[in-house]
Amino acid sequence: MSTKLQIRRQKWALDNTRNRSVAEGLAAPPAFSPSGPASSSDVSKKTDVSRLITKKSWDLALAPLKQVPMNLFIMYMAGNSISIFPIMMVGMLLMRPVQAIFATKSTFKMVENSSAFKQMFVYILGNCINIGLALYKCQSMGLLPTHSSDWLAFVEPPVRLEYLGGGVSLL
Amino acid sequence: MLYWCPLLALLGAPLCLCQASFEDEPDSGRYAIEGRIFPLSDYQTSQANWQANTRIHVNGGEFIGFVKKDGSFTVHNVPSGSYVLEVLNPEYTFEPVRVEINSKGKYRARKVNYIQPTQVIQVPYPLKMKALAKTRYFQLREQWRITDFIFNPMVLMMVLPLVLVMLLPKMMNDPETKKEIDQIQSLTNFEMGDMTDKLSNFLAGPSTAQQNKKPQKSKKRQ
Amino acid sequence: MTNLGHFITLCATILSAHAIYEDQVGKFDWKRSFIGKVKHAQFDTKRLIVTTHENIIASLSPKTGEIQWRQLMEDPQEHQPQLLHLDKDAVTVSGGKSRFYVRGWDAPTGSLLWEWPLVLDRPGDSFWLLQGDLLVHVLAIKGSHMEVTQFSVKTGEVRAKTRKIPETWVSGDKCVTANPYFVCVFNGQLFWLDVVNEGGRASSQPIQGGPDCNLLEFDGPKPAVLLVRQNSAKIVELGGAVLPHEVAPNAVSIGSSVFQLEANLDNLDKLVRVKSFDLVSGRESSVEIDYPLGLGGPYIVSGQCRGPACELLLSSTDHALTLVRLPEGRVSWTREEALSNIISVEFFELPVSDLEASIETEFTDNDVITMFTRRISTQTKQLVNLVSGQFGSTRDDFGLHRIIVVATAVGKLFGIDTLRNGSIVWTYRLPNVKPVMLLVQRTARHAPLPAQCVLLAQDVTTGGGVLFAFDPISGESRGLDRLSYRIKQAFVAPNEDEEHLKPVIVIGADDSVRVFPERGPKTVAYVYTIDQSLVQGYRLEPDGLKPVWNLNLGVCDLVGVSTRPVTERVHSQGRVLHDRSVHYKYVNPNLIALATLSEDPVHKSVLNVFLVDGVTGFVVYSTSHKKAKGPVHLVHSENWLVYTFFNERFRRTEIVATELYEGSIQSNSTVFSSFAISQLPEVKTESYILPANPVSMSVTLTERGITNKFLLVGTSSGSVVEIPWMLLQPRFADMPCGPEESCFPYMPEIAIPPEATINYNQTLARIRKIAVAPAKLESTSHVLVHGLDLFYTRVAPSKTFDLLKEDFDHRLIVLVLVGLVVASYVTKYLAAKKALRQAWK
Amino acid sequence: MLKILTLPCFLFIIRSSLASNLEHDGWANIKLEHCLVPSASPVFTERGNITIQSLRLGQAIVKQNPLTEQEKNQLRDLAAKNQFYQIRSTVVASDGAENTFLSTIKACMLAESELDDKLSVSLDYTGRVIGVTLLIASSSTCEGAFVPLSKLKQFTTHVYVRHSDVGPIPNTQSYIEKLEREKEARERGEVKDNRSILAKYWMYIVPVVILLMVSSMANPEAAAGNGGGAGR
Repeated sequence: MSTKLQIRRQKWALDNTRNRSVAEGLAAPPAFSPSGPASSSDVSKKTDVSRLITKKSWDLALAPLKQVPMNLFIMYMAGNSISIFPIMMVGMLLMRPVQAIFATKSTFKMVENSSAFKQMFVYILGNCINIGLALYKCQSMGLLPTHSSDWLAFVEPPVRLEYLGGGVSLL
Repeated sequence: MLYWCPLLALLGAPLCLCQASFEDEPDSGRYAIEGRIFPLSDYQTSQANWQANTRIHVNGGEFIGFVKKDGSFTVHNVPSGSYVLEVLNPEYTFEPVRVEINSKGKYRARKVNYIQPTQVIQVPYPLKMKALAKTRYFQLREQWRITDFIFNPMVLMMVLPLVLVMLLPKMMNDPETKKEIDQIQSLTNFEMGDMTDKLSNFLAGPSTAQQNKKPQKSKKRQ
Repeated sequence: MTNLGHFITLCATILSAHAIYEDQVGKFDWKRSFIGKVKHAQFDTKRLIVTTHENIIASLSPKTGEIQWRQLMEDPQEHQPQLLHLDKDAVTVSGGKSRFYVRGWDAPTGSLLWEWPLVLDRPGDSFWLLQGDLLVHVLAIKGSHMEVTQFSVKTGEVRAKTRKIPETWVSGDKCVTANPYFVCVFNGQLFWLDVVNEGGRASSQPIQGGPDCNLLEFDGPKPAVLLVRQNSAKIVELGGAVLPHEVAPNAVSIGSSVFQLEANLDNLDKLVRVKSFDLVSGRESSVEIDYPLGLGGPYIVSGQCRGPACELLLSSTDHALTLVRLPEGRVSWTREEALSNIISVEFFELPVSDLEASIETEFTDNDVITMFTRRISTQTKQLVNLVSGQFGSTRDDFGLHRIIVVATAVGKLFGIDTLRNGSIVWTYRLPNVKPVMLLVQRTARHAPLPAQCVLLAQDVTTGGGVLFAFDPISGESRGLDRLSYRIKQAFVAPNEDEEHLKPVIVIGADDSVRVFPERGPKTVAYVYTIDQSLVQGYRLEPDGLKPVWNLNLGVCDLVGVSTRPVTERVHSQGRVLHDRSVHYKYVNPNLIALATLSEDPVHKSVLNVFLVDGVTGFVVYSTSHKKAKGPVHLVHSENWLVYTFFNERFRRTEIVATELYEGSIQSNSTVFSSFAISQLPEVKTESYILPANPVSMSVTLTERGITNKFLLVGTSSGSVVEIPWMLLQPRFADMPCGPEESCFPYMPEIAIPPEATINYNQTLARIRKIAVAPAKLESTSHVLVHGLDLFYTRVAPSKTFDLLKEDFDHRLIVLVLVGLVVASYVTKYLAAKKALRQAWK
Repeated sequence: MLKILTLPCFLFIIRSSLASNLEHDGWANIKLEHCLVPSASPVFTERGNITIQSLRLGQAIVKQNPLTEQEKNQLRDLAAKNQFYQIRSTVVASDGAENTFLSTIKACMLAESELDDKLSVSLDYTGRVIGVTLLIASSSTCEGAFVPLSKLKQFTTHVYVRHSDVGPIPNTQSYIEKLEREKEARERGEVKDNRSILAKYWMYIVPVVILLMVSSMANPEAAAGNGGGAGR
């Protein structure tokens, strides 16, 4: 999408877009209520708020999932060489979801809702996907100790059972 | 070329030293390798007594020679064969030379090439040994130079953003640019917000979707 | 992919990374030069020219004993100095058997003036005489005749034809020269003949005494010889009378005086007395000299007198060289020339200081006040030590300060400090003993128990075994054991007793087993012996020695044996391949590497290398190189073996690296037993050209074996070069090598850049061995190169990764930190001020 | 791990005897004797006979009698007491030379392997036998073991003739070729630097990218592109 053009247009054609969409964009006449007279304002306000809360909580829950494409892009950019910037990036990729999971409770505290359980699950799932991505990145960078060579430094030398001496002859 | 050899010529005097060249005396069996060392020009000054500190090793010390005041040397009593002659000096490096003496006493000197032993690059005989260079035994200490520091890519990476950070607020003071930036930000928010809102709306429930759309537009997630 | 230029630069950078900086010269390394046992000595006004049994001519400073210059002549095994004459120039005749070199040296600088060789066509006893510029050579053919030839000393020109003088009294072993005569003792008569002036006739004179009479040279005012009978001697002037003086066999004449040494039993502080008498005036005098304790029995080599002041050069049975000034009897200097021939070397950590020991005992008291005062006093002492910069002979933090204990060929032990330019801490002389090796029984780590070391030696006269236990830090004796039998094998058992003392197990020639100390724990161990080509393995059980295996290598010369250093630790049990799997090493601590040279009718001489398990006798690996020549040097460490030899076909020195692997599975990761062998080890080999002549080879050792390994190669040119093991390690065919990998691409010739020389421009003469010991600092090894010279340094194959760089600027970092703190406060203040100002706007 | 367990543990890699470098082939006859009673002066009794017809090929004919009851009992006792089983092999080579070799193994290991042992005959480069060693293929040792007599019936001995390798020589040929190839390449002026562009010029690219990123705040064009990333 050519954002450039849009911006250029924006400079002189203010709010042009909104006005042009005639089909739906016409302002409702005063005192017109689309929901009809049956709905009492009191109830609608209540449902509206709860809906807003639900929506907000879904927003929160989906946030980690929305990061996935971005993270993929960062991963691609970082490359597989081990140097300070890729490591910092991978560290961030790994740390952020972990921190987010631990902070799930406090994140959802502000949206007290009956259905928060579902959102929380999605939120954690999203973060887990991010962790998985970060781990995959670590794996492709060779940072995960998955080979026998990674544990080689911990292999103790075997205890020797026989002792050998001699070799010098004074005869 | 003069060298010494035992000669069994005189009766009653089995031991005799005589001057002879190898054409006259083909099977004497012992030869002398001769040559001269040409020091570098700064040699004389840096090492006044360089002749005494220089030695000639043939085949790693199997035969040895010393350097006279004029730089010439002779290694005596060498049987025919192939030898590597080295000049040893603690301060200067010399290139070794392979000297071959055949059973007839003919000399041939060539460059030492261990990788291709059959390759022959001849050098003149009697040997002329020239010092290649002063031997560098030591590592040089890195000296701190301001240009090295400035042109270090890491430093460049750090300094440039810093400069920009300092400059940008100045640019921001311009009211027109400020306005533009605000605009851009509102625009991008609108675009990004759209998709996600749809999804969360969908998940939040099917009721009264349109109504709440507009107020949420400026909502910004952290 | 692999770019050669790239690789060379990489190699250069990697190697040069280990070189030292010029300002580090002498900071932790030191070199001490020696000349060996003195044979001839001549005084000059400013110098003292000596020739030694090492076939060396050297000039010493008479004031300090320092070497002014030194020239090494041919190999001392076959060539010995025959004559030294100092006039304006120094003239030497050196050689042996039938080959001699006559050389003239410039006395102030030591450079060669002239030189000519002499080859005799028949062997015989050669005698040399120099008069003016006439050099006389006398070849004595025993019981038949002598051949006298006169040469011009500078050119070698024959002055007079060789005279063949038939004289039956020429005996060779009982002949000396007394300018201008050639003197022999034969059948109770003294014969002499003028060999300088032609036409002289032999004269004779009867002497008293039996056939055990001996002749010694005596450089008196008149031609004379010393006639030695048992422990006394008489001066016989040729053509004159036997002088009435009864002199010691070590008598030396300077001018008209005769000097001799005597034991001084009157004064226990000054054990040696110089007695002199004037041949002309007959005046006698005697001076007690403060001869240093610990030196062997002295004899006079040479001397010079200027009026009443005389200087005497003494040499001793332990090869020490001492200059004594008369008439004060004061010793000007002493040179410990025994150090020119070292047999065995061990490095010892120093014990903890008394201060630290006192801190350890601090909490034994219950009284708070005494504890407090003790703490205060020890800490003030520490402070005083810190301020005064004294460290003393105590352990430092990194174990870099050590005592090197060396056993020399003459039977003298030395304790040498690694710091302070290798000063000698203690000496101990064992007369009539030929040292074989040093065995460490206890290190200094078991404070408060002191370290203990045992010298294994052989009695010179009887050949019986000698065990001498001593404290390596102080040099104090802990007992000398002279065994009545010969020792077949001796080694240190691995298990300690309750006092952390490892027993020394001695196996006699009759297969009897003795343990020192006697109450030491019983051990089961395996022992091997090598007798020519017969290699035998035994199991040592509490009830005796039992043969277990044997090998017969055939008709060959054993040229090299190498086992892994006992203290070596292998940190990494495998090698990581490019796919990140592990190839496990075959680390067998019982492997013996043997190298033999055998004659072959087709291939001239063949080098065979065997890797034998010392417990089972199993030949793990064997290889052979045809048309190979010695010298062969072997180094076995971890799971690899490196050896060098001379390839006669291509006329170059080759170095071969052999590595043993178990494969991708470790058969037993907990214990290693030589009996359990599930699989033949996989052998990888690679060969290279070494553009140098190695004379000794060793490998670095570190405390935990984490640091990379370096091969230290002493070359005939007097340098010790370090070669990274990585450069030699056999390459895996499928493993990529390049600048980014941790391996180098294969290059057939090992590059030896000058930066790899650990002794930089300090050329070391006749390197014999390189002794290596780990420091407490993982990155560092101690290295002592010995031969004619002694050179100590420290090497860090992976650089000193566990230490801050020595050029680390502490001040700069403090400055920067302080600056940052100050700057942050200043900016904070300024920002607050600005905010306030803006709020007011 | 599973793979390790399923692998036949005692794999003896036999070097291909056909690749032997022996110049003269020969035969050898090995008389095997063993000692089943530990004593200070061991008494050896006959165990069998091995004929190696061709040292080059390493083919051996092994003739060994089944163990008698007494021998079985002795061997079982040796194994139970953790003692050593010793063999003495007398080798008669084709040139008539006779050599005797000793070899010792742990009796319990022999018993545990049910008398399945390996005989390693080491040769030097001329094909002379330098040593005969008895081995048990096992990855662990034992400290005495009681093995029923039924498992000690007859030796199943495998003979391995092990030749001396030919020592490696420096591989100069390929190095010279490599040098020549590089020389040619240099003459053609094609010393390719086959690193990626990013690897080569990263030090220039990174500041530019950072510059772009930072200036995106000021530069509206770039800001639009980067806004997505910054809008998180």
